[in-house]
Amino acid sequence: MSRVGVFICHCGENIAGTVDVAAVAKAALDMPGVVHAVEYKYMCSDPGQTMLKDAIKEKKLDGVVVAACSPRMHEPTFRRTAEEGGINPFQCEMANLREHCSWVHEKAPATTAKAVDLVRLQVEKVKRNLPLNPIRVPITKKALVLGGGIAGIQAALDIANAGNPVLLVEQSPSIGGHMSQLSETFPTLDCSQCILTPRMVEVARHPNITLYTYSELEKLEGFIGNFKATIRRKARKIDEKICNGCGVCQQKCPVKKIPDQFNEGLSNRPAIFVPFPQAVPNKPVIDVENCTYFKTGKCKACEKLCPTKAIRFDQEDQIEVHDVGAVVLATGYKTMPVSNFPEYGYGKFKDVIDGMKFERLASASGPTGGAIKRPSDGKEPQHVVFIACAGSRDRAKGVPYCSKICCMYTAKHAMLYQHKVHGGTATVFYMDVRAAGKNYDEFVRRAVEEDGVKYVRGRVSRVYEDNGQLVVKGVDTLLGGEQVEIRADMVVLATAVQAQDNAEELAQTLHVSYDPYKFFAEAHPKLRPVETNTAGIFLAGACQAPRDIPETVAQASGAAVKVCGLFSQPTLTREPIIAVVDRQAPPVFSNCVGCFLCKSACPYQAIEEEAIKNRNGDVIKTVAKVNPGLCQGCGTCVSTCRTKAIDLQGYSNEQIFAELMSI
Amino acid sequence: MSDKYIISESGVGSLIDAIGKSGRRVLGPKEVAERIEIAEIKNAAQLATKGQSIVSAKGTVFPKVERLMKYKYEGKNIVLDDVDPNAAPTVLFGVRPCEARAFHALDVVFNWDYKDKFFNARLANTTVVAIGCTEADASCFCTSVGSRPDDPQGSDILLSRLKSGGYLAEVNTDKGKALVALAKDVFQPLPGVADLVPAATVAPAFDAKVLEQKLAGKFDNPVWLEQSLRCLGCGACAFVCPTCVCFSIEDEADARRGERLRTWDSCGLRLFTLHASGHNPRDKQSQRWRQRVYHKFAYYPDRFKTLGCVGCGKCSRACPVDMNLKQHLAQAAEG
Amino acid sequence: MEALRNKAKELLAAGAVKVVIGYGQGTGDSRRPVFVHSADKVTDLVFDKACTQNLATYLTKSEVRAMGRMAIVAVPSTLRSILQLAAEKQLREENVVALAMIDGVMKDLSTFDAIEETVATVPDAISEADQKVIDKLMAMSSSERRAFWADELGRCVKCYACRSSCPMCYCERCTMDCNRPQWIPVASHAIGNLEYHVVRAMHLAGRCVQCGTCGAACPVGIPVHLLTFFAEGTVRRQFGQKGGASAKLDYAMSTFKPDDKEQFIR
Amino acid sequence: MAEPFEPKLTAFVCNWCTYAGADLTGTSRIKYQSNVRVIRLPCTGRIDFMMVLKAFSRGSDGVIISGCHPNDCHYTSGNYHARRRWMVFRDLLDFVGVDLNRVTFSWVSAAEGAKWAELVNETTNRVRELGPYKEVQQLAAVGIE
Repeated sequence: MSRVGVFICHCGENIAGTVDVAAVAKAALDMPGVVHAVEYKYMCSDPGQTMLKDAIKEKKLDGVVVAACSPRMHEPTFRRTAEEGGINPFQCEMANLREHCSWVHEKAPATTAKAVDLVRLQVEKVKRNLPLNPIRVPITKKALVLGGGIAGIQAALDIANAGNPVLLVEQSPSIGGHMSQLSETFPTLDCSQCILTPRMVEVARHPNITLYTYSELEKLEGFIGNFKATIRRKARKIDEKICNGCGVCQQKCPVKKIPDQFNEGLSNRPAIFVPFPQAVPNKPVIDVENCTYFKTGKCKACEKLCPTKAIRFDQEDQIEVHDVGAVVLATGYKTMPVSNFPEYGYGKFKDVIDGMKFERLASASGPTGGAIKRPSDGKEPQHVVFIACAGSRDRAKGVPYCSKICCMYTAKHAMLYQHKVHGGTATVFYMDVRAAGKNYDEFVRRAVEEDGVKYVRGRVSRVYEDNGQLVVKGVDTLLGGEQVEIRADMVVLATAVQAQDNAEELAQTLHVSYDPYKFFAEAHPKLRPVETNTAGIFLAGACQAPRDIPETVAQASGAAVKVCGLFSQPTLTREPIIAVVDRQAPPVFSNCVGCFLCKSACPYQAIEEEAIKNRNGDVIKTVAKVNPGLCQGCGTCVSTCRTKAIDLQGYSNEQIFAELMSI
Repeated sequence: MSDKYIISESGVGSLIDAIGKSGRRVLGPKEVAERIEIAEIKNAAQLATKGQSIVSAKGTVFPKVERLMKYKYEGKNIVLDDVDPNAAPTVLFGVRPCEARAFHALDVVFNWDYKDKFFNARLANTTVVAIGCTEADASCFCTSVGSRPDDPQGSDILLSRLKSGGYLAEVNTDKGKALVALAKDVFQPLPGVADLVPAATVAPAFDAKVLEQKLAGKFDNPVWLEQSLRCLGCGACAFVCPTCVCFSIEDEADARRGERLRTWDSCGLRLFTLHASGHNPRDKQSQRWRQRVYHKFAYYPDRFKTLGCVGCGKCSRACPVDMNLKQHLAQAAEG
Repeated sequence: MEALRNKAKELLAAGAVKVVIGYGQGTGDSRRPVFVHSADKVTDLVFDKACTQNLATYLTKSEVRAMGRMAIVAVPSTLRSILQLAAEKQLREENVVALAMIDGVMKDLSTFDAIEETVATVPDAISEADQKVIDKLMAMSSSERRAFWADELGRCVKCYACRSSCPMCYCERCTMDCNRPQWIPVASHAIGNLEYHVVRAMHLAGRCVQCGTCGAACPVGIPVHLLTFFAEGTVRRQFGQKGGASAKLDYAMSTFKPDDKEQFIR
Repeated sequence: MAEPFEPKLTAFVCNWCTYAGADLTGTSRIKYQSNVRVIRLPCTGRIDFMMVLKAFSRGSDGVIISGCHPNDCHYTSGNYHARRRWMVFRDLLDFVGVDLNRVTFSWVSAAEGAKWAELVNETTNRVRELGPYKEVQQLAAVGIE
């Protein structure tokens, strides 16, 4: 038989003014299992809490019901008090006599009657409470950062600078990401490389950062604090330790005519190459598809001429498994393939290009050394038309959302063009100009007012060629939707920002959810923007939604702090309000039948399969098991389970049934 | 020695009315939507004089759910309320002789050591008027278990159909006489020998004595697994059976009050023997099927000197997978 | 039927299966499940209109499984049960061969893919008779429906023939058998019966293959199958998913769409 | 003269939205009728339909079920799972003749204190009109000899 104590709080007049607390205490004393019931002015006060502690000792209470304010207010307080009193904190329940009773009802017998019922519910519940202990999960204090763009770089540096080892994995041969391709950055027009490369170098020589470029995540197992990451290190076909990055191989490579991805195909590169001069690491990769040796078995020019003998044609991919405690997703974005714009004649007309190409044209380190020369004939275009929202906010193109950065970089492009081509004309077709951000609108105004960029509000219907010249056909909605046709030498499309092609696949590897556009989903749109709903996996940058550099860096630092916060604890402590699958002695082992219909009900992929084996090690039955590291305690699995084999600690079937039996 | 009377077709009706007027309720086989149920009979027309009810009449003395006691909390004190068996005076009218006979098999258990007051109160207030069978089906096997379609055992009054219409009434007990007293004019003296419609022919399928002997050596025989392979392990057979006595005690309670109920249970159900430890001495369906057979045809004779079966065949008719008891017993009695 | 017997003989003779679960001669002209273990016994197998019970129930029965690889004479609903059991990890492809009888033609299906293909081609509308009753009920007022079920379920003796005959009621420990707490009363009084049958219908929503075997099994003739049919019907109508369509898990009641449509939540 | 009928309502609510919303009703001192008894659960996903059956068979005249609006679930999707169950369960209740006017489903967020009060009042009045739920409560005694 239980020994429950009931403690009724007056909360000054807040409760006592409406509810007859004495009557409630008297009624409580009559409830089976209740051995002690008192009322007091302020239970949460020191004397109040002392009263509770003493009663637990003197009356040998094994359960406590505090009838006071909302448990959302003081449950932690009184659970701590109960613990100090010498019982398990989870043997304490609260009846909400204030928010749910005295504050919302008139002073009346019915209100006191309700108060009594609310107490009875909790008394019946607490009689079925089991002592619960906080769950402690060990933490591997090493972070995995996926993606070596500015987001990944920032996150890696912040985590590493806090003294934690970081494994930074980048799929391409160099870190730097899109930002390394940019010429200048808005709204300050400082050169992208100048601000980025120091960070890249810092990553390379940081004692806490292990950098794996040209590598990919194959598999992620485990849970928060205890992940196992399987990483494929693709064969560069050179020995990175020996190579000193002298570059001879690149000069001597007989293959020369391979479109250079870094320059968006505006220039060529050899078959063995370093993506760009400032690449980190500054070590080449052999492009096996195009290497003469790999195609014909002959050549080996690089091998012959390499001063350090670093070439390894027989090098294979390597698989490594790393224990990590947290993961930061910083895999970035792609821009909409321009092949999506037949109406703008992309592919047909050489001089219709996308924003990235323009960045390379405008970049001092680019193929033209920063001179604006159009791809078709290398002439300097006298009139350039920029088309904003190319794909964005366009349901027909499957991108109803705003890509956020285009307004700003289009203004930047137009501005750069005006700076480089004096007397040239830049026209921008736009839907709206969205320049919310520090110094952003000022920046756009500058483009218009100081650099004389022409802004035409309207959509472009098509781009066609008229004896060798591009004609941009659109409307000017500000001139009452009148048709405008502009003859241009070059057209630049501000193509939409989209999730990476492998985003969905990656999300499934990591068990994180994603939105309809394959951007990774945050755990809560407002309050948990850098967390995923898989504990221990965090988000940084444009893999979550279109972002510009400042936002990306801010979010990356945010994610880094979350990781550091996690790593700052000796072990991970979690509330024991989690689901558990029943286990019993043989021959039953568990009431679970192993149908695993609960698996798809769990929002956290916390349900695993456990094979129960006999002494000879053969499997008797396979049943569900809840991973305490992942379970958040929602209980959705519990109500899915037909055999009632799963139960939720703290809200168990017995507890809730008991409450129902006392209504 | 029983007194014999004649009752005309219309006499049956008058008798039922008379019984009703006497304050007794009349239950009997009644056709409801192609099913025969044991239900309240208001007049002779409602009586199903052919065929068998699906569920037996045992509910009159051993209901599927009955309350044994109630309690409620008054403050901290528990107030007990000993409920009385509401044993309404009842006449079970027009059931088959096999059903009538079944009450003995229940009686021996409910009065074995502890005398069950609920059962006894109901039995004492129940009078059985059976009608002899002139038809039988492929599930019937009363003749194999020491009975016959016109067996008077267990009937306070046995009615047998006359060729000329009406019935021969054999009044076997004082309960029976009490009914006669209710409607003297209905019971006409018997003119010489009664010309009865011949009783149904039920060919004996096995000899219960032989079966009992065979069972002694058959406990580990594969026949039980073979027979029970298709058995689903439901309780249909037990719950329609007129002699099955297994019950479960269930407490149903909330924070303020509670009651203790006795409900039908079945040894065919897996949970019947499941221990709290998780161990189940009769874990396999074959073991449970064997138990059913042995209980009725070995343990009963041994313990009560009577069979736990009256050969009514209700179980076979009710079975979703056609476990035909007669067949299976015949097989067990062989070899 | 000859094709069926020949295939059964072939499988047993070759030792490809250890038992053939099929239909055989029962009492009178009824049919009953039979288990054929040897090639010379295949004449015990019969198949005709009277063979409607869904034998898939036996596929999860330990005594039957203990025999080894099983072949099962399968009507369309049996095939769906096999897929659903597979989706719920209760049945492995290598353990069963389906001898499908569709419009009197025998097809032996030894892979789940093959079963899926076949099932997809067979219409699985519920019988007109059953539909009639459901329509009749839906035309009634709420209180008339309550009266209808009170009357029907009043006869229930909780013999669990419905549960035991249902291929999807394979749980070793049914909700009904869970007694800490005893959510659903064991006693077969009115409330206990109502709760039992509602729970069973809910547990079959999204899993029911609408074979009707539970209703046929009821000794006292309660149309319990209408309850599971109805719940399954709601799932199909609302979510476009259904029980027994695939061997891959697609359980409507533990998945969701953010835009599931309802009109009643305020 | 006899006491006027006061319905008993049982509410199943999630901790993060509706329970918090009901707390807000309190802190904003919005008054509502005192007939409801709240059972607090972590999430609507935890609401087993058997709880609703029990509430009725144990004497509730009406039931309120409420949680986070779609997209707001503290556990991201518990309420979506719950919604599916309700859709099927509600239809089934109707099919067996349970009076749907006695069950209220709702989304009440932590900010909707006023909505909670409205919801309780509206349901209380509706159920008061309908009277005690004898049809089901009486069942508890039927079938026992």
